Amino acid sequence: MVLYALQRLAVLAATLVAASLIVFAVMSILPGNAAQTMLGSTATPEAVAALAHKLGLDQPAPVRYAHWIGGALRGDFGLSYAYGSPIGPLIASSLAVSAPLAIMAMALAAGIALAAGVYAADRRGRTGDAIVMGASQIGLAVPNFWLAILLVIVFAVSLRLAPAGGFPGWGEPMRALGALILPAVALGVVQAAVLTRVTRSAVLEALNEDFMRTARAKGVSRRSALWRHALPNALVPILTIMGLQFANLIAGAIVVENVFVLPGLGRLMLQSISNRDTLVVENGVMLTAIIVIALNFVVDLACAAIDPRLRGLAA
Amino acid sequence: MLLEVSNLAVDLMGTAGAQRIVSGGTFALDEGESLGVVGESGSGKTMTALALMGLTPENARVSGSIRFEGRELTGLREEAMLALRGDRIAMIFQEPMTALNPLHRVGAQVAEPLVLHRGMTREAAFDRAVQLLDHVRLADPERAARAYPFALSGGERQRAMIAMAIGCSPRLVIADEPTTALDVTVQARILALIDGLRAESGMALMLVSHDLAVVAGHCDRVIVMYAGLIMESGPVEVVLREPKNPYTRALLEARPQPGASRGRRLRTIPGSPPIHHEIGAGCPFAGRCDLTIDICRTTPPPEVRFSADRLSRCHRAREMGSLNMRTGA
Amino acid sequence: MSAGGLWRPRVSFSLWAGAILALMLLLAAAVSFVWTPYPPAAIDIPHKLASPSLAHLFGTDDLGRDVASQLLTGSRISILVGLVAVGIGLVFGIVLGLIASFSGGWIEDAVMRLSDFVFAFPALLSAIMLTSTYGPGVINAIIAIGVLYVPIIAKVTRATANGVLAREYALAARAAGRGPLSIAFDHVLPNIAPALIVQATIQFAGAILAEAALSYLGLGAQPPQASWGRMLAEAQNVLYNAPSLAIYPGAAIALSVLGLNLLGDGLRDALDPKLKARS
Amino acid sequence: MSEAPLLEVVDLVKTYRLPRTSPFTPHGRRPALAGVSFSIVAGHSSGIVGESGSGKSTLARIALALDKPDSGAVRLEGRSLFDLPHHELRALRAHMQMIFQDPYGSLDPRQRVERIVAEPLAALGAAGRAERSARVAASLEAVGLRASDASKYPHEFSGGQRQRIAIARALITRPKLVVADEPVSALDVSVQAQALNLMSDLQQQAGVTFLLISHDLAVVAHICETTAVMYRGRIVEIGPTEELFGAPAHPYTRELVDATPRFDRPTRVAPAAEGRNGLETTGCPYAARCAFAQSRCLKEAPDLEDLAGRARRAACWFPLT
Repeated sequence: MVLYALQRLAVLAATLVAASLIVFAVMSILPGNAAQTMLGSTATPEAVAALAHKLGLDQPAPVRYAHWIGGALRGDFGLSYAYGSPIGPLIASSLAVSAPLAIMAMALAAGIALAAGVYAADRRGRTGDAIVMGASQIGLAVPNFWLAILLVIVFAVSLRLAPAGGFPGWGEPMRALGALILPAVALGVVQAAVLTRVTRSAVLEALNEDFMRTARAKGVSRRSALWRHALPNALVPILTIMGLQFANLIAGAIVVENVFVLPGLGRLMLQSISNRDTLVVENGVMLTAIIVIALNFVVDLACAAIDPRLRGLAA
Repeated sequence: MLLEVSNLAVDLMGTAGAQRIVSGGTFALDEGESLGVVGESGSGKTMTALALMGLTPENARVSGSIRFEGRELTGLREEAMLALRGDRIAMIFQEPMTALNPLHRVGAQVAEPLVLHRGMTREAAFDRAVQLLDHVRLADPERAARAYPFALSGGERQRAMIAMAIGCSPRLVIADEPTTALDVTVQARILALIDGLRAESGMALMLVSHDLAVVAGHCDRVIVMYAGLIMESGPVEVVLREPKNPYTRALLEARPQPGASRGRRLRTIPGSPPIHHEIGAGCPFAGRCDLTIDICRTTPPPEVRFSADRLSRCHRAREMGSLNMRTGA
Repeated sequence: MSAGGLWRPRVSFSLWAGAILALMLLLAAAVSFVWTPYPPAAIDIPHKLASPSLAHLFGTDDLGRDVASQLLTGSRISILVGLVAVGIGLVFGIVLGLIASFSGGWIEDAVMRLSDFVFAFPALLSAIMLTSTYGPGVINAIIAIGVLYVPIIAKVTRATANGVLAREYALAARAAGRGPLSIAFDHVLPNIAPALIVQATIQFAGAILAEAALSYLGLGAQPPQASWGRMLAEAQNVLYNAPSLAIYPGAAIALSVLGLNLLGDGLRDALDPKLKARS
Repeated sequence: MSEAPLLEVVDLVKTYRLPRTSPFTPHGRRPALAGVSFSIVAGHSSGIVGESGSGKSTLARIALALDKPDSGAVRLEGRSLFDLPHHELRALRAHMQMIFQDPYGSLDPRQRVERIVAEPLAALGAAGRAERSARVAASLEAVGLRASDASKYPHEFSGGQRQRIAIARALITRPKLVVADEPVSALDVSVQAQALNLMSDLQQQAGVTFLLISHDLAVVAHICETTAVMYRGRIVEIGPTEELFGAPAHPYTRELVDATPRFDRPTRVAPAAEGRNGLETTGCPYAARCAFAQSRCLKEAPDLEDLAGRARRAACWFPLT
């Protein structure tokens, strides 16, 4: 297992480097000149060129790439063109909002999906199954930002139970968590719908396997056959899809953070993009790529821990 | 008598109404005896085996009587069946590649019945499993027990399945096409192993197969099934030497015999095995049988009994003696 | 290239429910070209924020524009984005997928690595980056969404094409001397069509959602073009005194997406029962 | 006969490169053919018997140039397939066709029977539309189906009928050689006989020569005059079929014959070779399983040697007969 982990770690490193190259390439070919936007359209070309030189924008790409990566490794992500403040802390503070939000949403989604998916698979064809599938269809169809708005209308506007938006900061942890509940629900519902369907079909597929019949023939009861034999086999496909879905979760966060006016990574990305703050965008996108790739690496290891075939002969 | 089955019928409740898969199955099996169940695809042989284990699909309705060790199994509560399965009756399946759980070690799966029925701890059961794997002559049983199924060959996995089945020394083992997916040389060894284990433990065997020759070599008695019906049953030598049913005889002559029949035209059976719901009032084989007469198409064939242990379901069963052609090599 | 003998669609609930909702979407768009209760962009401040009435079926927004008319014309954008984005995804996706499946080896790996890579990026983030740098607007939104669908369709195409090439009838075609191109058109495409139709339907639904999100963020269709996403954004500003304004556009999006997803499921059962959900 | 044999296979070697289990471990290698040579004379069908992993299916595909060998040559009527330019090879395919194992997998479910059966013609571009449907009708009738079946789809036929359609497809270009890879093993016994009778009729009346590949000795014995027994990528014994199965010379052939279930006697299991399970030796590949193996067998790999005075060859230092 250790050998497999090391191999996957090497693959992870290679993927990250590739990701950084692609992000850098995409960002550098995008039109729009940071110096120009910072100084506004009235600025003289000389001033713009001087600023560009100061910020090192006029250097050849490989140098700028090396400068960016070198800095990043040392924790210095450069200065935000828009705010002039160091990017590191800027992203860190936005992450402090988005990370817990994503985790709460994913936990909510996974919890609902595993329970509902297994329940539906176990009662295939009966009303319980139909209800779960119907609900998941609706869950898939409802856009998360509309759901967010509806939640705001119900809980904030009419019931006044939760704040309509904004984030009090982690100074007061309880109120901060409170502010994340509605966004987490809005974000989690779509993921729950997707994962419920995936769980249901994975469990159904496992239930139809020959070894389930072998287990029943050995005198294993239907219930323990489901938990001890079917579910572990269903876990691998479920985890894989969960890994892939995380990227969509972050995308969803961009919009939901907007509805609830949360100072998260999503909102920061949106604002940086619109005011050409390319360095912030570069680091932000790189960060999401790192999170997604790292998470899929963890999912990969988890699947290998479950399924010996994935470990190959390095069992 | 260890097992007495009478008028066993299995219907699958589908959207298009009930489909009769097994109809009127009556047979018996004594302690230590081996019974072959032969039939082509759609004959209902596997469903018969699953009915005995109580493992028929959810939309199946089983009727008739199955008495095992004097107890009536149809309608038995699930908990009672759980106690039987794997302890008193065990089953071996056809596809060794998928019949084992890929995520659990082989030893743990062989040990599972011991934990369930003999209350052994996991460790003790695992050690016993290693002995069982050695007993079924698996090379290096220690390694095999710790290995995962994907690391074993088809033959090795089927040996593990056999070890799993005989773990609690059941009184009856049902083997559903245990060697169909294996190479001929491996099949011969597995069948010889099963014979050896039966001789040692005196357990009864029900061998389900599409290959009459496999059953001929390893069973005392045989029942031949077609479209859910038992067409003929009796001791193997007698059935092979003097088949009293046109279907059995057709099966015997349709199979090429090595070294004997090159160039000689095989006796073919026109058409193909019916899908069950096509069974009309008459004999299901009527359309393909070369002895068909009008009555065959209108009335179901009667059970013609030749002796306590020998019957054929055919209107012209008694005439089969004279029409018999020399069979076999 | 007839659709083959398997064309006995088992008309399940999801098929006809999906078909009806999808039809309603198309009808709305068609009607909007001919007639709308009021000119969708007609501002009528005195009657702003009117509650639903006979005159204004769903009331009016904060500029007095008739909500029903906006909903009708908004459907055009959704269909346009859906069709073109899925079209881009299908055309390039199928070609890429077939190339990957037929050539195998490192080409196949390269295409698959690339598509896995695009999966890793949040689709919406890339769309936002593209639309905000090349300027908001429907065209850019369509291209952004369409480009991101190419790897998804390529992946489905490759998986199903490999399934067909592994079958013996593909080997028989090679034994009969057929070249890769004729095998692709004669054997592969007709047999993977069901999977692609189902995938396209579900991607269409996804495109509607993506366009709505972009418009909500102000990066999709620009005024005066009506768009459900933007209606939602505008409704959010007056949430406290006219909450119902946020209900209608959201419901329109949800119903269209629901309809297409149901249609996708229904088609999957009808066209190829043994075709399991291929994400 | 002076002219070249119908099919000549010379020293075929093929090793499959397995996908890497991870980017760091090298590709695994699975040897499929380790130097296989034999030839078939027109009018005398030949059989290849072997178990899974013996390389018989790989041989079938390479014989029809559907797969490239690492080394070795395949000549159809003296013309080396792998040296021919592409279009010439395509034209040559009219003379060599293939029948597959799975009746449900070898017919395209989306095409009508007419298009399926006519496919080999289309590749040659030989026939116009009218002649094409005439030849399809003739081919269908030759295999016992009706011309009217041409407009149906594969799912409207039973397993046995589908296999007949596959045979009709193989016959439409009136090929000299038909390679059949496990043609009947997916069929029920009662339906197998129909296909086997059809193949022996085609052999006698239509002058088709079969290369029949199967794990089932009885099926091969029923159709083929000469048979080769393959084990782990090599031919271990070759000769007239009756002689081969009547009095096997190579221990593996003996084990195969004994293991094949028969009506008249129970199967005999070869005495297990104690203590050598899974032993990889430089000598005879069968040594690990052979009860008669001696020290020489473990060290030196025997070649196919003529047995004294008979048209039989076996790769064994101590042949049984």
